[in-house]
Amino acid sequence: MPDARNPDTPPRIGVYVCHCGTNIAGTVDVHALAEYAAKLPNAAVAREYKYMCSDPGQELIRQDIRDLNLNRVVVASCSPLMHEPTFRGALAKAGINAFFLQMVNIREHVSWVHTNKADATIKAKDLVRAAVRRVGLHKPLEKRRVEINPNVLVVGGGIAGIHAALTVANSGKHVHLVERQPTIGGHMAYFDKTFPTLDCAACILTPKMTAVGSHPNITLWTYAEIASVEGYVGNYKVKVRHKPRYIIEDLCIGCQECVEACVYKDGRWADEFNLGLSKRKPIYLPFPQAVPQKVLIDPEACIEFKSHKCKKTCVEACGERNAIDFHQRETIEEINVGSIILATGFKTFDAHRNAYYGYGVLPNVYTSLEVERLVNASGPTSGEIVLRDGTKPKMVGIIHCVGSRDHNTNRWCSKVCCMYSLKLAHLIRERIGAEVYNFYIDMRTPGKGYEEFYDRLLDEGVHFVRGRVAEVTDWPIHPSEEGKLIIRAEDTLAGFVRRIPVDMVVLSVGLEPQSDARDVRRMFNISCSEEGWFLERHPKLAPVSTFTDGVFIAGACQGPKDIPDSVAQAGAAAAEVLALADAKYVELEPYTAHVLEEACSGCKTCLTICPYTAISFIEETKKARVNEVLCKGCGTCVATCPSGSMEQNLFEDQEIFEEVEGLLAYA
Amino acid sequence: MKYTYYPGCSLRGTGRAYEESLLAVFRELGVELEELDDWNCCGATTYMSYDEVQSYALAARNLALATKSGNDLMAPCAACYLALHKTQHYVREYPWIGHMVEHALNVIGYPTDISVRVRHPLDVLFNDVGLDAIRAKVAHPLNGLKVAPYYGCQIVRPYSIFDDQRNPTSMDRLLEACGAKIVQYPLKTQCCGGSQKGTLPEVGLDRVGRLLAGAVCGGAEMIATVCPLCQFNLEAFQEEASNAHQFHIPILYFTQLLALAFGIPLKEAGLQRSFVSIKPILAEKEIAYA
Amino acid sequence: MELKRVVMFEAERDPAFANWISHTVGGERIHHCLQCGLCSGSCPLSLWMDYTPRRLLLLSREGFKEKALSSYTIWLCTSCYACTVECPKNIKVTDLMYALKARAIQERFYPKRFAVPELAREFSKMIRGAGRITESRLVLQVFFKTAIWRLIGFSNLGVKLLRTGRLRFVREKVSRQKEIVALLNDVAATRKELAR
Amino acid sequence: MPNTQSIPGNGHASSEAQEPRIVGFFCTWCTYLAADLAGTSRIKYAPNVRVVRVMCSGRIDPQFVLAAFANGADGVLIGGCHPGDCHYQEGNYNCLRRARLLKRVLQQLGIEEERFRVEWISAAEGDRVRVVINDMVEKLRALGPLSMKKEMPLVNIVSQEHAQEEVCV
Repeated sequence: MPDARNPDTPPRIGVYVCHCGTNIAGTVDVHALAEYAAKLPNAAVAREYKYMCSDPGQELIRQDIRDLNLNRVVVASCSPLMHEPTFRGALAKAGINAFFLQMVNIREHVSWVHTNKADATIKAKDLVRAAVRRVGLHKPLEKRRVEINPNVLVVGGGIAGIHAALTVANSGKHVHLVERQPTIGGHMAYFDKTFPTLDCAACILTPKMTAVGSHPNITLWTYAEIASVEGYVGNYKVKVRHKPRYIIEDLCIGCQECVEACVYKDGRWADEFNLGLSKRKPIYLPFPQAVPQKVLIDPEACIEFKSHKCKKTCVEACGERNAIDFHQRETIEEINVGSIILATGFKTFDAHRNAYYGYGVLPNVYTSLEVERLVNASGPTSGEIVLRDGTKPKMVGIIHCVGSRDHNTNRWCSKVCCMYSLKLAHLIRERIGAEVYNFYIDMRTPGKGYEEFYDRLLDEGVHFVRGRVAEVTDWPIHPSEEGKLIIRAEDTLAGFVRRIPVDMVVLSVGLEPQSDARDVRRMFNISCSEEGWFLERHPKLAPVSTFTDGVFIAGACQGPKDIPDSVAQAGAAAAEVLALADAKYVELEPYTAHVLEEACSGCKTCLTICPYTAISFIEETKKARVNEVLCKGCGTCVATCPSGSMEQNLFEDQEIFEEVEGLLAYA
Repeated sequence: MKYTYYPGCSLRGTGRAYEESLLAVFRELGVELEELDDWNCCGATTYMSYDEVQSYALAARNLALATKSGNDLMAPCAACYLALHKTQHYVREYPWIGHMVEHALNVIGYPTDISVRVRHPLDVLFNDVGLDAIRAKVAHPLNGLKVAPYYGCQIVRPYSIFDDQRNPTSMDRLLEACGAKIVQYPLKTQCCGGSQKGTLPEVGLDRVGRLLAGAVCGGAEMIATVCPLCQFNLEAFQEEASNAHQFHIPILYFTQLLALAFGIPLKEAGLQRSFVSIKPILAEKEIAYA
Repeated sequence: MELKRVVMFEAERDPAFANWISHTVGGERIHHCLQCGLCSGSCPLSLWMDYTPRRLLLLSREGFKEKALSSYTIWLCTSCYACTVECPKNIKVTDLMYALKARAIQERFYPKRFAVPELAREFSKMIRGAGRITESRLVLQVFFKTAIWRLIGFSNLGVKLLRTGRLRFVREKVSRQKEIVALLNDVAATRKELAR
Repeated sequence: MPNTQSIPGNGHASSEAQEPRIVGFFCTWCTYLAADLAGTSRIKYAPNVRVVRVMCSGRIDPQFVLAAFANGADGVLIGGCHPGDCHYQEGNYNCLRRARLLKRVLQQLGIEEERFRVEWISAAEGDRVRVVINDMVEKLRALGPLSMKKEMPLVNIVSQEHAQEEVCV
């Protein structure tokens, strides 16, 4: 096998089989596997060990490299995506090139997915044999170092994005915070109180929002979206699309005299921030504590945009400040950052999708988010809990798990609904003394002080009925039900069906991925779970990292989360970003392509294929050349090159051929 | 347009009027119906509780025959409609059922292809014929006759093939096209009690009572049905079910209402067969009829 | 009032029954049931039931055979499929009701002269014999088998039906009856094979 | 450079020799991850597939596939990211384009189309790995082992002419 292009010959290979406790040993005959490996050509030694990744395990390898002067190593254990770095480290420590390693995945791809020990062992043997043959061809490689741009992009101005931005900015790094809405604050800004401590959301959120607005190290882009992302870890080029507010942000001081002066004396258009429960004018400030304190104009509503015949009293009111600009256009600006934190959050379940709960048909059926506004002092009723007809409800039913734990809509538990339902139950009971019924499937209150809060609610005399509600109807079948909303559900603990008449129904809607989560995911080149939640690199050990270096996730975009968890993740993501930035440079995998100039025919096929324009054509030599910094190592050009004059490090044709033959070659 | 027609047992008994009106309406619309050759009982819901697979086999025989014919299969009876659909689903979903059914079909020398498209008259009239063609045929508009559209369970559940499962509207639209006024009827997809009236009378009666009350409170002057069993239950037990309200309301097949609007003579649409005479209300609403 | 022992001993469970229900059509997901009671809530007949559908599923899943099969619930199900459609865990509740009914009929778990199972039995006989159902005859059969007095209650209905020509005694029949019999026999036969 | 050294038997009994042998080429970012996910979720599937990891399905040279068949594989499964999801933007499209050409070549070589399969399986679709592999194994069982001589001189010529086509594409 010794290959002309392979400097050191012949290969002396050590094969190491990991038991991974019983994870592998339980299904694969590790002993037979090691014995088999020992007999393979070029195998100098083969050992099995309980945990290869442990220190003694690695020491075992290092020892052999020194004592038996091995020049190649095969480790048969878990997925290379798990421990390749670990074992490469071991090789390097022992003084041979880290890339003289080949890992064999006999856990995720063998022991965990097969049951028959004989079959599993055969498969493991084939894989090991292939690796042994392949590794002999491995060449010494060095990782590439690239500088890291210390600037950071944070996408999403909810509590997670805000916290991440502040943490990073406080360390002296510059942050670009991009928010789609005209103000930051996210969902938390809608809330009145937060569970379980009941401290006022505004009181704890507003200071952080203003801090962001005034921070010297933060460039705040509101009413803006990401248009495109290019580059790689340490060097991302990001285009930001800035939507027109029709207000020149630098000139507006948020005095709102224009809003006062608007020709419409009172609001006529659904106020987004109050979820349509109140009306706003064509020119408006999203809400009193909005950051930035800049108004905006809704071109759909403003007369000037429709007829150009408006008196423009707003312009008068603005006076020589001249902040209003009806001709403002969308702008696209480019920023350079080294790393990115995605904190794009969630959206709530659309209650219309559950037809039997009558949302949108029965006026007194509300979503929990609407009720958050109703109980909020700055809300449409300034905190008064009243129905659409202005009366106070005497009986209120809160329906849990709307759009959660349901194969017909969303299968997952939304994690926060139980707690916020309790919070709303408490607020309603406290403010108007109504009888409150909670309809739940399971009460889920894990978390510091959560169960205690549940206890408190029981003391307050809130009713709990264990059963998923089948229907909300205004169709009475008993005199006591006339003119009420009737909630029909089985009281599963009592064992019979109950009909409970109420005045107000609150649908505790679940959390869903943002509707454009998949587009965002593509733009930033990360993965999504089947449901659409952003996928973390490892559920336990890399919860805020993604499979794309330099891109991190925080908050509910990764999965349903309450405020404390979101903030914790934001902190974690900030720490990751800072660690990256302070490292000054990053090491890139050396899987890049290169041209074998003697063979290159200069046909330029590769130039058109490369998505990163990393390949250029050198006129004088009439040959292609790969810019290794731009090359991301997909290898497409290699497979495309008609003259076979392209190679990809660690994925050379010969190496793969050898692996394929190895897999299939048995006597 | 041509369809293979699968009447099912009820349309030859208590549901005669359904068949009569259905055939009349399709004749009027110039849609050809060819009765399925030597069809047998679909097994309905009753056989299910006796022997599931045998009932699939029964349905499969009809499906095999129909598939051979090449045209879509039209089944007016809700029970048949469901039984046929369910069979097609389950022979796919459960290979062992598929095996048993195929084997049985082989034994009687039938092809095992049962993939024919099963349709309900509502589906055909609404989607294939279309509202415009219906409107074009209306000779005696129903002058705002207040109708409660009652779909019952089995044409929308468990499979919602041609209409919304929770709030179907195809019949509403068809009858509106004939000049009827559709009243709010939240119970439109609730169960009529099936055969309970016969087997557990008090239960069946309770169902009938609720459904009638629902329609009457909604101001309905008539209830339109799509299923012989629903029609029978709602019509036959009105007196027994009368409690707070005295029920005396005509229960017609939706095809009978179409027939009326098309100006088809009452007798040809089996309208003389209903227990509650419709002539008074026709007179009141000044709806002409032959 | 009498005192009753309410404890259920593990020995009173019938694991074979539990196993059967989870392998019957529609039972494949019964272990996913989270006992939310949506089936009961959406059931138009649950108000008549001794055990709500939810409880019945639990009892069957746990193998409390007698309790499950002697429950009134299975006979009340009119298979309107509301539960099946609404179930948040996609459990085919209606099919389980069929399975329990069939089992109860096989093992005669129902009061004497009880109409529902008799209907099923007569229904099947008639199909075997004619391939189609002649409603009038079926109704009569069932009532003779169960409670004759019900006929009286129906008599004036009978008259109405006769007058309107909706009660027909002419026997509906398929022409190739042999096929039906062969069909049904073969299913029975294959089942025996599979059992073996 | 086919390996000439004799290799000890790996325990394949003659009976198992009948079992279809499939070589999988999975891209690191989607299908390989999906296979890992199947593992961590303990999803069980047929043990017939041996996976070769590449960074991107775009790296997969038709010669790899032909080599696999030449060396005794009964089937080849290529796994990449869903269209539009490629970690390298469009590698999977290139893969697909080549696969189409390759299918034609395989046809000429008399290799049934069921033996060569391209599947898009995202990192989240662990169960899809089970479905695809089990299905493929079933189909190949039905087909029986691939009857072809071990030597296949065509390989390089074929890939060359395909390459020409590629250029014209």
